[in-house]
Amino acid sequence: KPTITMSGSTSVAPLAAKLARAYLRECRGCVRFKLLQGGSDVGISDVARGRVTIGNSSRDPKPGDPGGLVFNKIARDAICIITNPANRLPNLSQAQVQAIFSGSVRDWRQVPGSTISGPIDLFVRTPASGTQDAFDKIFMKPQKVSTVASQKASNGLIQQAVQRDRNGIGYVSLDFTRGVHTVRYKGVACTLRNAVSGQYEGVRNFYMVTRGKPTGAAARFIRWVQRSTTARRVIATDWVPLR
Amino acid sequence: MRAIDPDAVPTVLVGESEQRQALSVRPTLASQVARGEAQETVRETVERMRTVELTIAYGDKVAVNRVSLTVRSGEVLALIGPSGCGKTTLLRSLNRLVELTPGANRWGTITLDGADIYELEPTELRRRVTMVFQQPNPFPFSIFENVAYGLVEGGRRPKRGSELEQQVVTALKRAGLYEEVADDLGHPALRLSGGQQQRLCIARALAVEPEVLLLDEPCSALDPISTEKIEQLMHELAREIAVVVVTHNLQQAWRVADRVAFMYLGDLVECGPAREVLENPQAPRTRDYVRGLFG
Amino acid sequence: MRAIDPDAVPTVLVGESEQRQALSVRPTLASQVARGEAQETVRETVERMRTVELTIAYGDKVAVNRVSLTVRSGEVLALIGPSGCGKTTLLRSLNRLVELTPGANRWGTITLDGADIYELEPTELRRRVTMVFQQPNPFPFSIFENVAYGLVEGGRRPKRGSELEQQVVTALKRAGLYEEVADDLGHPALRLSGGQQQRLCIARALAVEPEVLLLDEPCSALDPISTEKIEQLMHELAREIAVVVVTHNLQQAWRVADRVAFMYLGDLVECGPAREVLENPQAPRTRDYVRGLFG
Amino acid sequence: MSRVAAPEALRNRVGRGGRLRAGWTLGDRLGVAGAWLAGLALCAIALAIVVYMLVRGLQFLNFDLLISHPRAELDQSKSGGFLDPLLGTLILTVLAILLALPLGVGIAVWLAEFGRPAWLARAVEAGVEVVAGTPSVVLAIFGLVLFQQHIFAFMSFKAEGGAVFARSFLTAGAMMALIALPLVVGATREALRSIPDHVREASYSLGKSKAATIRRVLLPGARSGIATGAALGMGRVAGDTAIVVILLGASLQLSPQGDLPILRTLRGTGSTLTSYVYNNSPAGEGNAPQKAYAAAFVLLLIVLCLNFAVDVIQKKGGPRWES
Amino acid sequence: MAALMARVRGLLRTGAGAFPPRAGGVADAPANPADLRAERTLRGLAVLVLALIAAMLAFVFAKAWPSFAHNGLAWFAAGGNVDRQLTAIFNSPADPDRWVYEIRAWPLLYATALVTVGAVILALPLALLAAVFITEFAPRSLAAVLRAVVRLLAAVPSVVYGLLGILVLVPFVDHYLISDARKASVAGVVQLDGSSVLVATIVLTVMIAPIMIAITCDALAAVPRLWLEGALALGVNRWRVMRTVALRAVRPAIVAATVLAVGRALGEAIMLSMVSGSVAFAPNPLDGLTFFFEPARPLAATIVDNAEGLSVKPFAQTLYSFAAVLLVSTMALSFIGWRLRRSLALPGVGR
Ligand SMILES: Nc1ncnc2c1ncn2[C@@H]1O[C@H](COP(=O)(O)OP(=O)(O)OP(=O)(O)O)[C@@H](O)[C@H]1O
Ligand SMILES: Nc1ncnc2c1ncn2[C@@H]1O[C@H](COP(=O)(O)OP(=O)(O)OP(=O)(O)O)[C@@H](O)[C@H]1O
Ligand SMILES: [Mg+2]
Ligand SMILES: [Mg+2]
Ligand SMILES: O=P([O-])([O-])[O-]
Repeated sequence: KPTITMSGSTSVAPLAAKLARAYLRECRGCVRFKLLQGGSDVGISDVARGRVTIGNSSRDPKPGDPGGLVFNKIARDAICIITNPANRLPNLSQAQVQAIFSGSVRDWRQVPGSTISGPIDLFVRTPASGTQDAFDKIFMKPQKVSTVASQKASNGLIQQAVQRDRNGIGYVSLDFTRGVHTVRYKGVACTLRNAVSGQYEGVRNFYMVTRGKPTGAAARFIRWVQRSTTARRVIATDWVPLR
Repeated sequence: MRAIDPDAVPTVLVGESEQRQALSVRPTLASQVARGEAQETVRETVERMRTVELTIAYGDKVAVNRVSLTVRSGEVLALIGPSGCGKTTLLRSLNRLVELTPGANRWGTITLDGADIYELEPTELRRRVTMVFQQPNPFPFSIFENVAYGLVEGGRRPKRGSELEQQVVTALKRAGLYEEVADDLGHPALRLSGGQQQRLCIARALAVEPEVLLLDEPCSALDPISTEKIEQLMHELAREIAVVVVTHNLQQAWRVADRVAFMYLGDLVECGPAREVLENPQAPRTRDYVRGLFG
Repeated sequence: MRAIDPDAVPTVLVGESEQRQALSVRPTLASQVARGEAQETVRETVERMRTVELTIAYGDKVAVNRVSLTVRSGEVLALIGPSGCGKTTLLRSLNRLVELTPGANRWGTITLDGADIYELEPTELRRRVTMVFQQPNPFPFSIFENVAYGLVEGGRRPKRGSELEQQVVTALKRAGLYEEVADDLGHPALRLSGGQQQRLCIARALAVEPEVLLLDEPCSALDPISTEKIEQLMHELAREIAVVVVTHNLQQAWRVADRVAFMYLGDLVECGPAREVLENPQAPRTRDYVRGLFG
Repeated sequence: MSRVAAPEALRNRVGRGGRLRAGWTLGDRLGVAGAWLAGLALCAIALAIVVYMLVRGLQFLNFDLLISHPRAELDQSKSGGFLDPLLGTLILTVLAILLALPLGVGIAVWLAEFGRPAWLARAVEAGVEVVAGTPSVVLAIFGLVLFQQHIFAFMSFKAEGGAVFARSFLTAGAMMALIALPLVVGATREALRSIPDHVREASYSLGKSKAATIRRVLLPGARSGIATGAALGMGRVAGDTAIVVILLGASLQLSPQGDLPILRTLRGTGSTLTSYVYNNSPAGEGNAPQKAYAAAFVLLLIVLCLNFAVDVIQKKGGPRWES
Repeated sequence: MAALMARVRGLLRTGAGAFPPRAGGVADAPANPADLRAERTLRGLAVLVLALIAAMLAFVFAKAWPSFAHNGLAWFAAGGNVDRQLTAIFNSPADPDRWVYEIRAWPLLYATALVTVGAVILALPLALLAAVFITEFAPRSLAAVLRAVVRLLAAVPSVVYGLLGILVLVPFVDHYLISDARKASVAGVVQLDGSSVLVATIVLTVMIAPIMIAITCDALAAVPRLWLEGALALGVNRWRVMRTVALRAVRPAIVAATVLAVGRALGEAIMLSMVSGSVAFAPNPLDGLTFFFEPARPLAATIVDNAEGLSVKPFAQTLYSFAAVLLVSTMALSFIGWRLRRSLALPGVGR
């Protein structure tokens, strides 16, 4: 029985696990799965060296990545901008996001719609994270995130920090929005439905990365993930299926 | 147990010095001569400590059983008896060191100059009633620091400078060690020989000017020459202060003691002038023990 | 009771064996009688070990200086001398324990039955020349296991059988300990009293049937009664094997030794029959030392 | 008998200073007060931690968590328990100590009993100290590269791509053994040193070789020290996170590798309670503090058990020996 | 005698003579074969471990070299923003010739030193007092409890401390100790959100103090009772005896404990990454009280936070340079500790 090993992004891991379970049910245990985590870059380097069959990545390919990799897009994920529940900020435009996160706007009083005043506390992710990469690309380009911002190593830490800090603002994967206020981006609420319908723009890609074109069991699995309706249904529970 | 009336012990020893002399193993030594004189003159002894019906038990085990005894300045009291009979325990109870042993309990009273020692601050008591142990136990400091230790750390106002130095030298001289170490008081004490270490420990104890000096088998780890020096020292000290010495060497008891107390399994079997107890013991148990070596 | 007058001894010496008898502190004991007989008959002694110009130095410090000595079976050889004179060092060189001390160097030869001991395998040598130490040091096992230790080879489980048990019992009996511990050989050895522990250590050494038994101040940590038992034991052992004992107790040397070697600052000053060395020493240094206690 | 008056010379020295205050300066008193304070503060801290963890642990822990497998799921608070991390902790701890014990005891014995040549002994001592001081995160990243070498393929596995995976219980256990090693070496060496020389010499004097003495007297005599070192080492291993996160593959479930019964688990990947706590704390992606608390509580219990084991070992302590 | 001494000395110097001096008593007779075997095996084990350690050092330094080589001494200096620099390194282009290495690691070094020294300064007196309390002043039942407590605290995994820190202490500090005014006073420079030097130092103190207490306690218990009783018998009170005899005798152990604790503090990654604030900021003592609430991220925490990026070569090399600095510091530390221990050791006291 062939074994498919996956490692990589912690954001992709839950989805990959669900997909694997569904796949096994459908093909009646035709393969064995082994799922490891570690982060997008771990997945990419593992697969590049041939240590795993599939590397999961929550970020797009970047120039520094090893050559010969194929990024197979499998799903998409919304990134939400969140504030403390005390600050029921209705909406942010891209310019506003950039002004806030680059540090040119430093007080909530300068942000229209803010229900509080005081200095703005920024919470962002560490450079190696896929979420940070996506945020930089989708929301910030060409600006840079302020150096003042606190770098957190995980979605959870940002969620917790914003939940605690009245003046905080940060961004997380859609699933980490419990207990915080989600801000509309360009007038669109950050919800699964809006993301699926394509109205919400702040979405990034999830990939299953292979070395060269996928072959054998891995190829069958990835094709199933990308094509089958079962996979679509699984993805649609919490993520944004590909069109 | 035979009741012993501690008061019945004669305070003054007169006469029979010749016989004593003959028994002594070192009759020609200067100290011996000095001592002979001291014995011929009426030596004044003063009661300093007294235990009344003292019982010490470790948990269930009674180590000292209803012992009543007096300790007098001006004389050497030797505690003898077979191993484990409670000599050390009795000695350690006199300056309340025994209470440091977990599980040790006490009944009966101990007084120092009429005052119950349990009403005194232990620190104060131990400064007046100091002890020298079987194993030489100098601190891992220099010779000077060892002797100065009790002076520097004991008092409210630590002594300093030349006064301290003076006292250290005096104590070393009294312990008969000064000559040997005068050159290098900064020498680590633990590098001294066993006999020197033991005399250092005595010097350390003398430096705080105790009123009662307790010695627990001070010579058992030493060679004869060191032993002799220490025995000599005891004689001299006994002129001023009360000296209690534990020994299981009967010859030593002979040589140094004015009074001897024989203990057996925690009981004080017999206590009296050295000559009487060692030569002519009343109690059968004493006789057996003394004969074991003597007869 | 006979008044003991050790001082008088050297001067009143006339008859030999009576004299010895009189000096002995335990003249009425059975062993003493046995010994008296042994001495009156010519006891056959056989040379077992010999040191020739043996020098041992710790780094720069010479501890044993050109010592030539013989060790004979059938007699007890006592090494005496003031503290630090090299007694222990000499003893430890006889079974090559001294080479375990870092920095110890040796010149000269030591032979066992004519063969250089440095040509022997150390374990083999030490099995034939065993040693008992000043501090009783039983292993933290049961009594049985302690004695059996030297008998049981390697890691193999011994046959719990009769042979081993027999040997253990014999060793314990020879050491005079069997009566006291027969009931419970599984008892932890460390719970025995000091004297019993020391006899256990001797039993342990005897179990391997050594040809030479070295004892380094075996009684210095013991009470008189235990001491007596061990002294008695030495007599008995000396009939069969060579016994070398270090002591700084001259009385003990008197009581147990057939031959006495006096050391001083590493030199072997005098060596001869016990009586001669102790009573009538030739060398001035010996005289001073012995007189220190005797005259 | 009435009290005899002390001679004048003695009288002068009697009873100087007040009674109860004698010999205690203000500084001394403050020192003692400070010591009490420190002791009580320690109690308070420990009590706070233990009670808080107990409350939280009991609040969130249920039996199901202990016996159900964890699943990679977005909302960890709803999915699965931590059976696998629990097993992972046990496996890793035992494995690490099985590697560290012979190595550590061997080194300690060599250092304490042979130690020749001296320069090598000093180097080894220094080396052990270096290991003791090396942060586990450094060991982890070192191990990752070390075990990627082809000769170590047996410890994890070789993927289809030809590269050695390097992450498995065996590789993590090997690095964890390095964490435990200094503790085992230290405790064993102390225990050996505390055995007086004359005990060794007594054994040599009975004609025993050094090897026999070590095996039959010294090691049994040092047994409680060795056990203490082992238990301490296991505590450190059970509590380490960095190596697990980097070297154990961080697969939530045990995922065995190959077919050989026990080896397949050891060559496979998994997780431990520490990495589980980390992942479910806000710092990890799970972010389910309830589970983090529950798992941390179980982890604490394990550590407590190891502590208790140390106690028992040391109390029974008296080295016994079966011949 | 004197002649012989001279001869001995001469022999020692030249190494000649009938029986050349031997160190440690290597017999000139056949040694026991079992012993030789045992010695060889055990020495093999020791050498194996030594080789492993050497490999580790060589490997880490080789990996770290490019980062040091590209930056020179400026590596240790301040300049620019470390997080920006790390991001730039992480996003290096694929071409090795254009890899970015620039880093000015001062804020990380400073944070490491700050948190470590702070924790040791808090923990040392606490540990000494507590150890004295346990060995001398505590009632016996309490002492037994305390010993257990200390060992428990020493064994609590750092991730549990981290968990408590991040879920309990950080929110507490954020809510109750940092006022909005204080936050506003540093707005635009740094954010105060509870994860701070203060929390990191306190949790670290609680983490390392038990280690120090345990070692000091053990050492105190090993001080010969004879010394203590000897001092007590001179009429010196118990506090003084502890201070002047016991603590003095165990100074080498205290140094050892401190070295061990500092080592743990330097290398602590997980806990610090959870509570220390995760900003490469250099807290400024001139800020007064605010200083304590400012975030700081030590080296080890930086490695863990960014471990994911190990697969990017220049980034990994930078992380290894952090590891190398940690290794050098812990090695220097144990060397200093060793020297100190040797100079403090009193004759006759173990170790
Ligand atoms: N710490 C202790 N705990 C329990 N029992 C003890 C303790 N110390 C002494 N004992 C017991 O108390 C009794 C008296 O002991 P002590 O040390 O006073 O005897 P000793 O006469 O000094 O003996 P030795 O001549 O051997 O020194 C002995 O039976 C001993 O076993
Ligand atoms: N390990 C050692 N290193 C250096 N010098 C030593 C060592 N052991 C003993 N010595 C020195 O060698 C000399 C002889 O010591 P040894 O122990 O043989 O004397 P001893 O006659 O047994 O004394 P004691 O009666 O005190 O036991 C002494 O001066 C001692 O200081
Ligand atoms: Mg005693
Ligand atoms: Mg000796
Ligand atoms: O965990 P990430 O998806 O942010 O890399």
